[in-house]
Parts: sequence; C-alpha cells; structure tokens
Amino acid sequence: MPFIPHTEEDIRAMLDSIGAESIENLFDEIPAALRSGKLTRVPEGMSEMEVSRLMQDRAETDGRYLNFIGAGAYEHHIPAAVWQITTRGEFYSAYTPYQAEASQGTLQLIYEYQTMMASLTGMDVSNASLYDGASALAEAVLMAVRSHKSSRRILMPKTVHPNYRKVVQVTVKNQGIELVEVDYDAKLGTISTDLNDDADFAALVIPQPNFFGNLEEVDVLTDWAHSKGSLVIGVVNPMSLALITPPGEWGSNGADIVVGEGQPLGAPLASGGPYYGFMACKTALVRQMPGRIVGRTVDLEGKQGFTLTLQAREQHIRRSKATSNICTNQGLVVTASTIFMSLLGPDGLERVAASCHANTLALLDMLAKIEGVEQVFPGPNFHEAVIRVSSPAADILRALRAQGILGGYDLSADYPELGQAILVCATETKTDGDLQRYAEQMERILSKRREAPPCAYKS
Amino acid sequence: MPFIPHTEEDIRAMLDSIGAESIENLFDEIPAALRSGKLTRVPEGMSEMEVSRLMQDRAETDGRYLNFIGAGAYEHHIPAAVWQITTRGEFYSAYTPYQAEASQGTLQLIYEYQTMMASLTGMDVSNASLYDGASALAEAVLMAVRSHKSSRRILMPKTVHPNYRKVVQVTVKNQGIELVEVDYDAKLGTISTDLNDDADFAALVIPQPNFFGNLEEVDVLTDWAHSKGSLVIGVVNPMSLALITPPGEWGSNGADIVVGEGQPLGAPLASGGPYYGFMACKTALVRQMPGRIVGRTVDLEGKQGFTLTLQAREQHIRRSKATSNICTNQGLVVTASTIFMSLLGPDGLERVAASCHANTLALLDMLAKIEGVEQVFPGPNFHEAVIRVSSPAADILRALRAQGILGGYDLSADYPELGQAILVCATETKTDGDLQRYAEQMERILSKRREAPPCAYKS
Amino acid sequence: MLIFELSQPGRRNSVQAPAKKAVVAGIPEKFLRKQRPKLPEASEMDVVRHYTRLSQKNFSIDTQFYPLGSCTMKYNPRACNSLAMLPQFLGRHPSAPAETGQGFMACMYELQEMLKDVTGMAGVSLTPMAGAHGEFAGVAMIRAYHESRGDFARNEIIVPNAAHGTNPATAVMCGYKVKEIPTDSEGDVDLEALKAAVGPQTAGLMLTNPSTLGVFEKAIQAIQKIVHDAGGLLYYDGANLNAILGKVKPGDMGFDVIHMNLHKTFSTPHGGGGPGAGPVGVSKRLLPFMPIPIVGFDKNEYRWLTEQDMPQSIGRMSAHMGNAGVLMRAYIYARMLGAEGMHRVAEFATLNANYLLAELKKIGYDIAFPQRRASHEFIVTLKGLKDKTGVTAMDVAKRLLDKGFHAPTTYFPQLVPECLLIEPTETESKHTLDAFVAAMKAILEEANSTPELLKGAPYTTPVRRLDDVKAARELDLTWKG
Amino acid sequence: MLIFELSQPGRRNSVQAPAKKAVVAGIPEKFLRKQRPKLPEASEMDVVRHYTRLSQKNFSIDTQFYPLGSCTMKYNPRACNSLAMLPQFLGRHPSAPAETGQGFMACMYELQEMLKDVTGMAGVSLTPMAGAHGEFAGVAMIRAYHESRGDFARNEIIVPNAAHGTNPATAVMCGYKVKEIPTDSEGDVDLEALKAAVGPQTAGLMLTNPSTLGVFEKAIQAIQKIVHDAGGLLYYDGANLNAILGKVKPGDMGFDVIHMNLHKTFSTPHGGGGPGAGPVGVSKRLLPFMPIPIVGFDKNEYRWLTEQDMPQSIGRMSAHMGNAGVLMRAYIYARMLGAEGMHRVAEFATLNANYLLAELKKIGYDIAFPQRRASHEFIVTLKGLKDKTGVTAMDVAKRLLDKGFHAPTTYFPQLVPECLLIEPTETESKHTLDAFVAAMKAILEEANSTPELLKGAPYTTPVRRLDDVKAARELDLTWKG
Repeated sequence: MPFIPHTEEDIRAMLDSIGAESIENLFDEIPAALRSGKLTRVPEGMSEMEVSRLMQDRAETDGRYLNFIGAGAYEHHIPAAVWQITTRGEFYSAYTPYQAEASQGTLQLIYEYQTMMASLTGMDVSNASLYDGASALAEAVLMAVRSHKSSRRILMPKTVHPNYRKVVQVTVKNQGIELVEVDYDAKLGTISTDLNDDADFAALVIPQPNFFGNLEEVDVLTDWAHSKGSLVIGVVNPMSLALITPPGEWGSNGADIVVGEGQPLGAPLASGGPYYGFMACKTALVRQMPGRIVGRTVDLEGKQGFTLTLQAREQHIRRSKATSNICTNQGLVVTASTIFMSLLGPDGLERVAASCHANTLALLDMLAKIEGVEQVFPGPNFHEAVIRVSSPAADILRALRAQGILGGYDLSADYPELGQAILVCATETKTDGDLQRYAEQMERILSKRREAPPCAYKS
Repeated sequence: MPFIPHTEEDIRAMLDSIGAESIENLFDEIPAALRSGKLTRVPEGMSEMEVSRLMQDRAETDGRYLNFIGAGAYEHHIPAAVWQITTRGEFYSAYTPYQAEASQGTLQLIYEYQTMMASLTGMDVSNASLYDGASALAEAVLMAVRSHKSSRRILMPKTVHPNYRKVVQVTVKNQGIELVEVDYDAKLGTISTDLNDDADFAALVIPQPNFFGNLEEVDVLTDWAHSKGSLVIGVVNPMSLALITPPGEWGSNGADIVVGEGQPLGAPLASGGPYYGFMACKTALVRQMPGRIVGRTVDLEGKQGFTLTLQAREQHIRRSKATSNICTNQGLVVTASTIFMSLLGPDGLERVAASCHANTLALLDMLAKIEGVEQVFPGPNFHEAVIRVSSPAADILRALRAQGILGGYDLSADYPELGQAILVCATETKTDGDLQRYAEQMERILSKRREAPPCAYKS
Repeated sequence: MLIFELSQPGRRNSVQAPAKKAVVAGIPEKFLRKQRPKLPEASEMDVVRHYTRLSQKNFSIDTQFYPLGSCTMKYNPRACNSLAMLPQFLGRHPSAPAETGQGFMACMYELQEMLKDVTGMAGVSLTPMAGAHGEFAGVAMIRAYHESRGDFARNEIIVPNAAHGTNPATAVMCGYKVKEIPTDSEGDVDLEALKAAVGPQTAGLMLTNPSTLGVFEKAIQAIQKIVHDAGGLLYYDGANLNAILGKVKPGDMGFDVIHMNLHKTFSTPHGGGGPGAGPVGVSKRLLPFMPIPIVGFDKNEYRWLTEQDMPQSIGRMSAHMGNAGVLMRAYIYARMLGAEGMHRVAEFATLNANYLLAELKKIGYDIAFPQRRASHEFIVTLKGLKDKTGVTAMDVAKRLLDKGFHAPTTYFPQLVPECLLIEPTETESKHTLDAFVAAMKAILEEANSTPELLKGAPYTTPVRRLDDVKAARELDLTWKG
Repeated sequence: MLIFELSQPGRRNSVQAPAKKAVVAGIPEKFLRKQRPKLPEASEMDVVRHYTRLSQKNFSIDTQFYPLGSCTMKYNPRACNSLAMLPQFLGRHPSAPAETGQGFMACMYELQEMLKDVTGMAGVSLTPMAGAHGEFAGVAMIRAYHESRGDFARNEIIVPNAAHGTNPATAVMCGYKVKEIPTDSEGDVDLEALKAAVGPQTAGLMLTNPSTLGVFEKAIQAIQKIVHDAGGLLYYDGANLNAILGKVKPGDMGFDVIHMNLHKTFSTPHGGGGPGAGPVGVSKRLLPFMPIPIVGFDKNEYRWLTEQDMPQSIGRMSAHMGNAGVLMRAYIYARMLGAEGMHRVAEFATLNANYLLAELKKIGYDIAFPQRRASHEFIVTLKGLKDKTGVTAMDVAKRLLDKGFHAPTTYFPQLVPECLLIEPTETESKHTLDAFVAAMKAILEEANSTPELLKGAPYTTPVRRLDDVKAARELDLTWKG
C-alpha cells in the first residue's frame, strides 16, 4: 500500500477502537448506489524505480535546446543553492503559515521578500504573491476598479503580452469591466504618447519593457493617466528593474500598482510553471490589495516575530466580500525567488540584466547583417526584440529547431500586421559562441531558401 | 572574490585591528624566496553558470548505458529520499561528531547504522565505516594479525575480487604479513573445501558470493579455519545478505570479522565512489577494530545520548600505537545507506535481492540458448555469473557498447585461464525487455561474427 | 536577524553573476535606474546559512504530524520532487513547440485521463493554478453554459453556510449573487431551505462533500435532483476529495463540474502556501467550455488544444499552461499509487479519522457530530471546556505546538463554537496517532489543573504568541532598516 | 526515539521494492538466511521525518560558524553538490571503459593538473580516499623509493611532537619506527634535535607547515637541507594547505611528497566524518611510484594509467579509482575559484585568523604564541583562566554551543595546556567573527562571575554533557530493543 503505513494488526486494533467491523463499514453513510468508484483508466501502480525510469526516458525524449525564446518566460542561471534550500522539507512540506509560532521560517522569508519586491519596484508594499504575471495583472485591474470607484474602464495597450490580455479578459468579464484596447505606434512598437481617450477610466496599464521588448515612454504615460484622475498599473519584468527606472519613479508620482511575472527571479522555465505573480502598490492602496501579506510584530515577551496580517481582506474571513478569492498562492517559488535575490544582490542582478541586454544587442547586430533579416522597431530594448524574416517565420523556426535551436517566438498569429515576425531574446546564459551559432544557422537557412525556396524544408 | 565575503572596508578595519599594513604583511614570517605561488595551469575562474554548462556538456558526453557490469559495484534503485535528506546541510556540511552535544543527529544515525549492519551480518558490533570494501578487507587482515598474535600468514583465495587482493597487498606488505593465495576449483569456481594448509595462519578470507558470483561453502570453510585456531574474515555483498546466510551464522561459530563494500546499499555507481567499507566483528574483537565507533550513554540529566567511544584505539589519542591511521571515513555515504536500509526494510531488501537473483538467472537462461555462449560455473549464484563467449570478449563488449549496452566485466586479464570470459550481472533495475535486448544483441553480434569474422568490428 | 542585517555595502557574491560587467549601450539615460534596489549584499554562505536556519523554524510534514483539517497534509513523496525536476523538464520553455515536449505532454495527457477517471467526469483541464482558481473556472463555466443557452436570468449561486470562504468569494468574482443556506443539526444541508432557495434565478449550487463539517452529505441524491430540477448546475468543491478518492466519484453523485486540489489529494507540496494546482473536471454538457490549453492526442502526437479547437472555452487562465511542475508531481504520485493505491487513500484516511475521533472521545473530548461517521476529518468542540476552565480552542492549539504537533484547524468551520477540525490523512501511522492522543490527554489534564499554563502556550517555539493587533494597526510590511 | 522504535512487524514501504516477490529458484536451502535482519519496518514518511529531525540536531557549516582548528570548515558550495550529482555522472559504472567516460575523465585529468600547479609537484595521483590514506600512499612511496635504490637501512620516520596523530600511525603502518622530535618555544621544530635525529636510518620527515600550532615553520629551508643531506625525503602533510594555497607551494619548499585534504582546502563536504579525498603529489624522483590508477591523456583521449604503464607503482589503494564524487566536487570548486580565487584563499584565511587573534587578545584571552603571526589558525590557552576560576577549555567550548557557535578544536595540539585551536577560514565574514568575539567576551565574563554556569554548559543543545566513561565502560553499540 503505497505511502500507507498500516499493518494488519493496526487495522484490527483501530477498527476495534472505533467499533466497526471493517473499513467498508466506515462508509455506511454514503448511499450504496454511489459507492463503486472502480477505476478503469488509472494503470496499475509502479514502484519508484519504475516511475523513475519512465520519467527519465520521457525527459530524454524532450531533450535540450539552445533557447532564444523569451515572450514572458526567460532562461536565467539559477544558483544551485536556490532550489536545494527551497526543497528542504521544512519549506517544501509546510502549509500556509496560519500558526505563526510554528511558521516563523516562512513568515520571515515572506517579510524579506516583500521588502525586496517593494524596493525593486520602488513601491511601498508588496503582497506574498499571486499565481502568475497574467493573473496578477487581472487582480490589479480588479483592484484599480475597486479603488477608482467611478469608472470600470481599463486602458489596455496591445503591447501587453497577448496572453496576459486574454487572462484579464477571462477574469474580469463577468464583473462589468470594460477593457479598452490601445493600439501601438506602428513605427516604434510602443504606446503612442499622444493618447486622447476622453472618457473616464480607472487605470492605464503600462508594460515595461513591453511584449516586443521595447521600452515605453513611462514618464509621459504615467503623468497623463494621473492627470485624468486614473491609476497606473505597471507590468514589469523584475529582472529589467535592476537596470531601468522602477515604476515607483515613473513620471511625477510613480505607478500606483505594479505587477509582473516573478519567474525570471529564480524559477526554472519548466514548461510554464510554477512561476509566481508579484504585486506591489502604494501604501494608500494596501487594503485593496489581494493575497496574503506578512507583517512584523512582537510576541508576548516583546521579541520580534512575523505574522499574516490584514486578513480581513481575505476570503476565509470576509467570504463574499473579500478582495479576491485567492487562497493558495505560489509560496515555494517565492521562497526560491527570495533566496535567488539574496544570492545575486543588487550588483549581481544588475550584471545579469546588463549581460542580457548586451547579448541581445550583439545578436541583433549579427542578425542585421544577414540578408533577409531586419529589426522591426528601433528600440530601445531591454533583452528582447522583434525581427522580420524573408521567409515564413514558422518554416525558419522549424529549420532552426532541426539544428537544436529554438529561434524565438513566432509573432505572426498574435500580430499578423507585423508580417513574418519573430520575437528573439538572448539572456546572460548565451555565450558568444551561441550567438554566432544562431546567426550562422539563420544565414544558412535563409540563403538555402533563396536558392531552393519551395521544398527544401518539408513541414 | 569567490566565496570570500570581505569588503574593502572590512579588510581595512581588520588590518587596523591586527596592526598590519596589508594582507601581504601577514605572510612576513614566510621566507621571501618561497612566496611566489604563481599559478600557471589553473585557468581563470568561472561563474557558477559557466561551470554548470561545462559540467552538463561533459555529463552528456558520457551519456547513459544499459549496464550489465557488476564486479564489485552494483546498480540498484536508490529512493529519491535518500540523497535529498543526506545532502541536507546539517548532514552534508557537519564535521566528525567530536562535540557530541552538537552532533546528536550524526551520532544517533551512526548508532542506528551500527545496529543495522550488525544485524545484517549477524555479528555483534560494527564500526562507523572505512573507505571502501577493499581497504576494509585490508584493515580486517591487519586486525586478524593483531588478534591472532602467533601468525602473520593470511589465506587469500583467488575468488576474492582481484582489486581487493591488490589493495590488501599494498596495505599490508610493509608489515611482514604474508598473503597466501588459495586457488579455486576449476570446475566449480569456488574455494576447494579440501584445504590442507598445514602452517599456522591468522585468518582465512572467505568471499560470499565470490567474485564470480558463486556461493562458497562457507560452513565447511569456517569450521575448518576455526579448527586450525585461525580467524575467519568474511567478505560479503550486503545486498545478498537479505537472502543468504549471514557470516555470523557460518559454520558452528560464525565468522569473526566481516567486511564488504557498502555501495549496494544506497550509493550511486558514480565512477567508483564515494562508497564505503563496512566492518563488523564479534564483541571480543571490538578493541582491535579500527575506525570510529558510536556508543549510547546518558547526559548529566540522565537523558539518552550518543557519543564516540573507545577512542583510545584511534590515532588522535594513541598515535603510533593506534589500531589504524584512519581518521576521515565515509560518513555521508553511511548516512545515505542508513536511510536506504530504513526505507527498504527487511522485506524490501529481500525483494530487491530476490529480484536481482531472478533477473540474473533469467538472463543466463536466455544467453545459454545462444550459440557461442556458455555458462562457465554451475552455481549457485547470487546475482552475477561467468559466461564464456566464442569470440574475443573485448570485441563482443565493444560491439554491445555500440548498441548502448555495457555487457559485463571482461575477465580475460585477471583470469586468463578462463578464456574469453565475461562476468555478467542483472540487478533489479533490469526489465524483461532489457534482458531480451541484451540477449538479442549478443546473438546478433555472435552470429554476425561467425559469418564475417575478421573485419566486421574494427577496434 | 533579517537577511538585510547580514548585508554590507559593496559586497558581492561573485560566482553568481557574470564577472565582466556588460556595457548598457542601448538604453538612453532617462530610462535608467538611479538608485540600486535594497537587496541583500551577503555572501553565498551567509545566504545559505540564513535560509537554512530560517527553514528550521517551520513545522512541516517532513518534521511533524500536521493534522490540519481540510488541508490534507499528507506525505509528499520525495521522488515526485526529484523526477519533476529532471534537467530536461526544468529547461523546457513554455512556448517551445509541442514537438519538443512530447515526453512532458504525455505525462499531462495521462494525468488528464486519470483525473477524469477518479472524478467520473467527461473532461479535465489542468490549467487552473490553485483550488480557488479552479473554482473560478468552474463557476465561469456554469455561467458560460447558461449564457450559451440564452439563459441570462440565472444570477445566483447557492452556497451552504459551512462552505469554504473561497466559494462565495468566487461566485462574486464571476458576477453572481450569493445565497447562503443553513446546515441542519446533523451537519447536512437543510433540504427545506434548499428547496426554498432554488428557482429560475439559480445558476448553481457549490457543495463540498464530505462537507467541511467532516461528514458525508447523506441526501446528496436529493440535493442533486432539487438543483437540477430547478435548472441549476452542481459544483463540487474538491477540497475534501481525499475522503472519497477511489471510493465515490463526484460524477456519479451528479456533479456537473469539479475542481481538485492536487496539493491536497495528489500530494503535491503545500510549499508554505503554494503553489498548488486546481484542475477542473466537467460533465459532458460543459465540455466545450473548459479553460485552455488542454493536451490533445491524435496521430500519435500530443498537441495543445487552444481557442481554435475550443471556440466556446471560457478562455485562458494563465500566461502559459498552469503550474506544470506541480502537475508533474501529481502525475508521478498517481503513477506510483496506481488504481489499487488510489482505492486505498479514502479508506485509510477515513480509518485514521474515525480512530482518532474514537480515541479523543474516550479521553473526554466533545465531538461536534458524535452520531455521525467521520469522513477523513472531524470536529472537536471545546465549548464545554471553555465554559468550565476558560481554556479556548486556540489555547489547546498553541499547547499542541509545545508537544511537537502542528495544531488542527481552529475556528473553522465557523458554525461550531471553539472548534478544532482534525484531519490525520492516510499516511500517518497508528503510532503517531496514539502519540497525538497522548498529547491531547495531557493537555486536557493541564486545562483542568493549570489552565493559565495553556493561556501562555506555546513556550518552545521560536517565538511565543504574537501581537496580531499591533501587526494590523502599526503596519510594518517592509524593512526600513 | 530510535528508528527501530518506529518500526512495526509486517509493515513495508511498498513503492521502494518490486511489487512481485521473485522466486529464489537458484539457491539451495542451506545457503538461505533463516531470520530476517533487524532493519526498521517504517513508512517512507516516518523515515523521512525521523532523519530530517535528526539532521536538525547537528551543528554544521550551513547553520553555524564552525571554527574548528585544523579542520578548515569552510563553505561547501552547493553547485559542487548538484553538478557532481548530474544523472550521467552518478550512473557511470566504475568498470565502464574509458571511452564511455571521457567527460568524467577530462575533469579528473584537469584536476590532476591543477593540483600539480598549486602544490608545485611533478605528479599527482587522485586515488587516496582521505588524508590519512594519502599519508599512507606518501610514506609507502618514500619506502618504495629507498628500496628501489637498494637502500634498505632506512627504517625510521621523524615526526615533530606537534604532528597530527595520523603521522606516526601511518609511519607504523608502513613498517617504520617513529622518532618524535620536540618543538621549541617559538612553535618551530627544534633544529638541533632534528640534526641529532637524522642519519642513515632516516627514511624521511613528516611535517605539517604551517604546523598544528598555527605558525609557519620559519626554518623550513634549513630543515629541508638537514633531511635531504641525510638522505631522507620530506613529506608534507597537507592538513593546513589552506593557509598557503595560492601563496606558497610545498614543492618550492623542497618537499618530495605531499597529500592534500580536498575536504579541507578544496571545500568538499565533511559529511559528518567523510568521505574525503587525499590526493598525493610527488616530486620528479617519486613519479614512478605513484598509486594507480591515474588519468593519462594521449591521442586526444583520456585513458587510465595502470600497472602496465607504471610498473614501479606502489599499487592500488581502492577497488576502483577512489572517491570520484568527492574529486568531482573539488574540481568544480577549483574551476569556480580559478587562479585568482585560489591566490586569495590563503590571504583571507590568514586575515581572518589574525583578526580573530587580535580581537580575542584585546578582550583578555591568552594567545599561545603571541609573538608569532597566526597562519590560518591560532591557539588560545586557558591555563591562566583555569588556574584562576577552574573553568577549562572544555567548559568554554561547551558554552560556545549555547551561544550558537561550534566549538574550536580542544586539547589539540597536546603540547599546549587547556588549548583551543581556532580556524575561521576565509569564507566567514567580519560580521560573524565579531559575533564570535562578542560571545567569547560574554563567556569570559561568565567564567569570572559564575564559573559553575560554564561547568554545566551546554544547556540549549538536544542533550547536555554526556557520560563518556559510561559509554566506554558499559558498551552499548547496537540497539537490542
């Protein structure tokens, strides 16, 4: 019986204590008609050895690629210490720290995390995490609407990650909230600074860097939104904040709510999760913030201690009037992330960010020299940019894959107006040799297609 | 500065406290002529990211094979919990438990380990480990000579692992100890039960199973040695002891000293180490035993506690009169092994051992049906056996390797008298499909060589 | 000691970042950050030491019995962790095409199939990232279903008053009004109240079964009929699925939609608060509405089903496919359990709960529903004890920490005064349960003899009782140092 | 609680062994075991919980400052652990041919090269599995060298009385008599005594430099000349190599043979007692005698050098190639450090030691050799304190545990009464050293004000002082249960 420790003798003694004949008896309040539960599509159990072999085989099937895809999930080196400590049983197998005295490890860590995220974003306070960047944006939209009161309109630029926009739509659509799409400047690939939405709106969402990797004119946009009496929601890549202006300093007064995907700070790519969404805001908004928050206090001997606070916002206290239905968050990934930030420190994070930036620029330089490749927007970029290729993007990417390279994110479905466009990203994990390999293969593939266009690559 | 936390400010303050001008000053007692230390063959430091990439590339170079080699190191499934707990910082980065109050984790674990090993071998006491099986045998030989007093001769059968015999020779040769080789019965592949060494000897070494995988007639041999006033040193595979008679029960009085390679109990193959040597003996010999030993005692409040004991045997107390020069042992691997044994329990260990045995028998059955393969000895075997092939063993093994199979251990160098012989082993890690794959490839290779002998396989 | 207090300006952990500081050539000055963020400047060793020591301040399953009711704190197999973290799995980019992830997707597809089987539902989507996220998906599908039929009148979700707080909160997020209905003295839904509550405005009923009161809703078939007859749908909150895993299928009870908490029933780690995974299962009529992406299988290949394949889907709930690594752990767990192992989960979770109930009753604790079988959990009420000695449920909970046990859930469900909700799970041995009973016995004796001792508990934890009022009034949410 | 006390007959942890019990068809009854061994029958969770909790009872580098003199308890980088445990490395069989291990062997070859460089020796063999094992190899090579020259008269090894116990023990194992020579008041070898001791019977001198007294042997060049002139060889005990790493090479001092403790200087974990690795380096004249196997490189391929290549080798010291996994960790560490990082090891280890010495001196501790520079460690003597208050070195050591620090080495070297041998290593920050000084200051005050408090220490550890006499007299080495 996997993971069940009972011996026959135990079972007998326990049933005797209960006064039941058999374990089956314990289910006698359940209508007999419902008790069958026969499983037909769950295979026989495997030993750990068997399942290990299966998983190793499957892992090898998937293999390892030289990856130039970003598009919201970024490959960074994660120090070995991060997950070795994070997966210690005391972090890994603990519950939400409701019993504060028995959870000071997790609680203090979250307090430290909140401090780091608030500082990184330039905001006053941070919560303990939400599911991911996209759902954090959705919560930020709800929060903005709650705070603004008079408007349920949100200005949502097309330069926000397409999937984020979809998730926001799914999350808020049943609450009468209107998402107003804001187009981008076709030349610059950024939100036009010449916005003239006259209607009242609760908030303007500003991605920085935006989905194309371009830097938005955050100061102008922030001040404009504030001048309209609206809030500003920043959606940022936390790694970029080691280099670029934090949302707390956008424009004259800074953004009001900041969210983003925490993955770059210590979570492996891992097919999409678990990552975590972060959220920070100004003090004035803290009671509107969803999710758990840890505060520092003292125990009855006056000793420093940490505890969950402002729980009156949460569903388990406030039920239908809660700020959100969120309960479980992404605690363990936050644990990893806190250790990650501590190991890198401000200088380390800055070096990594600078290296990503420099690598991407170097790659773009190499690609620019190839016939049939052009950079679509002028930048500035952080560590991602859009290129256009002279053959179908899907074909190029497939040909690169055959060489063990994931060449980028195909934009043609989400942004057909850009033509055969690919979003490429080179983080600090790429060596000069890697960049060259990519460029050489790209050149080879494009030139080969020029020579023999139709059938050189079967789909 | 990798792993050095000093800031410039720290350095200055520390030098001030010392009253030194510079760090270089602190080396002023070292003759100037010696202070150069310039390194020319140590490359520039790498970041953790760079070294990770390097090591991953090298690991992939080495790849993964379907392994049928045993010969003293055995592939077993190791539960995931084993090394996840073993590499917890508190075990991984602790020192030898000299400060008992600060080391109860390690000390209690060793006490539990000693109990398990004593029971597994059927002996009274166990030490806390030695380096590996071979060096443990060498220490057992020294211990036997110390105990026996009147003789410095040791009967060392050829069925003992050839490398063990070499290590013993290296270890004891400068102490006037004579190793007398005992040949094996050419038909049975075991020590003849008809021994008639008339000279005095300190001990007879009995391997069980022996290097060929055969089971020795341990009862007869033990009683014979005891009848000569000599000790018996058992060299055993601990995994086999889940099935076969423990040395403590050999003959009328059992073996006196038992050693072996602990690797099968939770250590990965890992190119040969770290493994650990175990040693158990009768109570009467405990003061002659080398290595650390943990005892249970009480603290000053009467509470149970554990401590290193009988330290008067050891080099740090007894110096030139110590039982051995051993200091560092293989503690962390013992930690893994203790957790391994606890997770498997008596039933689990028995199932694994039985499965190894059954798989090896099944493989031998399949191989016996192939033209050009014969089993050399009649058995009984535990989980390893010698086969003879009709082509050069080295060529066959190379051809198997090309198919991703490590086909066994080539015996032709160590035992030329056996001809083209291979020692094969199939542990519980092999599925029926694996066994078939091996047999099919063996058949294909042998038949191909029959058809086109000389150049089918280039060396 | 906070990590920031180990920090010193100018220190850097040099192996963890590129040695050469790259020039930031492409970003104009005005975009550049002026002041560095307040991250620690500590050595790798100090960071490792700090967080290793912090971890030791936690209770966890790997160190303590953790009978937290409604949370299913069972053993998290270590193999699930190491296999889900094989380098190839960790390295795979979420936007890498399906052809480069057939191994991973095979696991996800098979997990979908197994979850369908154990819940008796027709379809499963893995994408929700927690129980409440799954609840949202479920209620959103209920809404999408009604709207797809042109039925826009249904604006109410019915929730028993014993429900988890996430239920009403979710209903509101989906634009519904919440109608709470009472529980009868047996712990069951008040059928008359339910009958009175349903109508053409009823979108659905959200039900946890066994309920948070630790009992199986006996009249589930009647409830099902009442709701369905009124045109509403039935939502199954899977928080207590562990109580019936392999024994009863929600689909067989007539539920239309269910979420599962894989971090409970499928033993993925709670991680100090998450991540979880909250897959949703649906009956046939809700199939078109499932959230995307879903793993499909055709022509011997796994592929992602997206908007194109499922135009009526409620849509996308995460930027990628959800908490893939958590799903992997659940998959590995499920493969180790197998059909036979799953059948046993509910049996032994129930055996443990009923045994603990019986033993606690014998030593003098009041059981909230003594006439009922416990499901996988049960409620002790300390109202009598409090009246007699002043000792509260909180005091007993805190004192348990001193005895080396995590506390049960306290003051939930709110219906039962001074309650402890106790869930031992199937992975605890009789030995541990007996030790817990012994501790509870000692505490009861202390409550009677020296109640003030309990008021001051805990004594042995890293901190003693914390000032929550101060925490909320004088908000200190970041270190200002 | 012992693991055996969590055991119950008939319990089995079913996922960890084959489900089907294979028939043992091929083994006659007489060979079969009759009674099962006394291994625990516990659930996986109970095992995980038991050993996780046990681990928490240890002090370790990852949790405490551990200034254990002569043990070089520095940070063990976590990357060394995870990279050495990549699945392909763990899965490789030691007898798999070299062609299947080129990645692994490249690491070993490069490690040999780097170790040659840092020690200034002509050759390195990685195979010894610990420091004492390396010592054995070294002395065996000295013997093989003399014998290869037909010089059988040399039957004595000279060892300073401050040496580690392993030195004389090793010499005896190699068949030598041991001649101990005294240390002068400065902590150096007594040169006159050395001169008197050498002769045609001298096989060699074993020396630790810096010595266990924490000082650099100033007259090393003279010592070298005395021994070599007498026809003896010089053995370098690498226990204190960390003190000079990247600063001085033993080869430059004239040593003929050296062992290194990679678990000290190259930061592989101590693991609660091991495993270590004790590679040996040799000067040119000892090259033919190195223990096998060694990794060679020719024709662009790594291969094992064995008896065939090195007929004069002292032979094989392990069944395979030694503690490969430990060597891998050392290799990874060395690559991260690089040349520049290595140069800094000795510098900062020395800076930390001298700073700590200075600070302890300031607060009133007696330094054993106050007129000398500390190397990477130094000695405090508490003889004065003991005479005054009765407080011993052991009492101070135990009290440090209460303050959250591991104790320094006590009562070693035996030459200095009531001594503490303190080695902070280069990986500790000034912040930690200052905290240690503060604790030592508090202890000194306690010693003067309340000496009985220290006699009873420690108070906060899982057990208090243990009865070692009882442990040795009433041997309880296995659980009889």
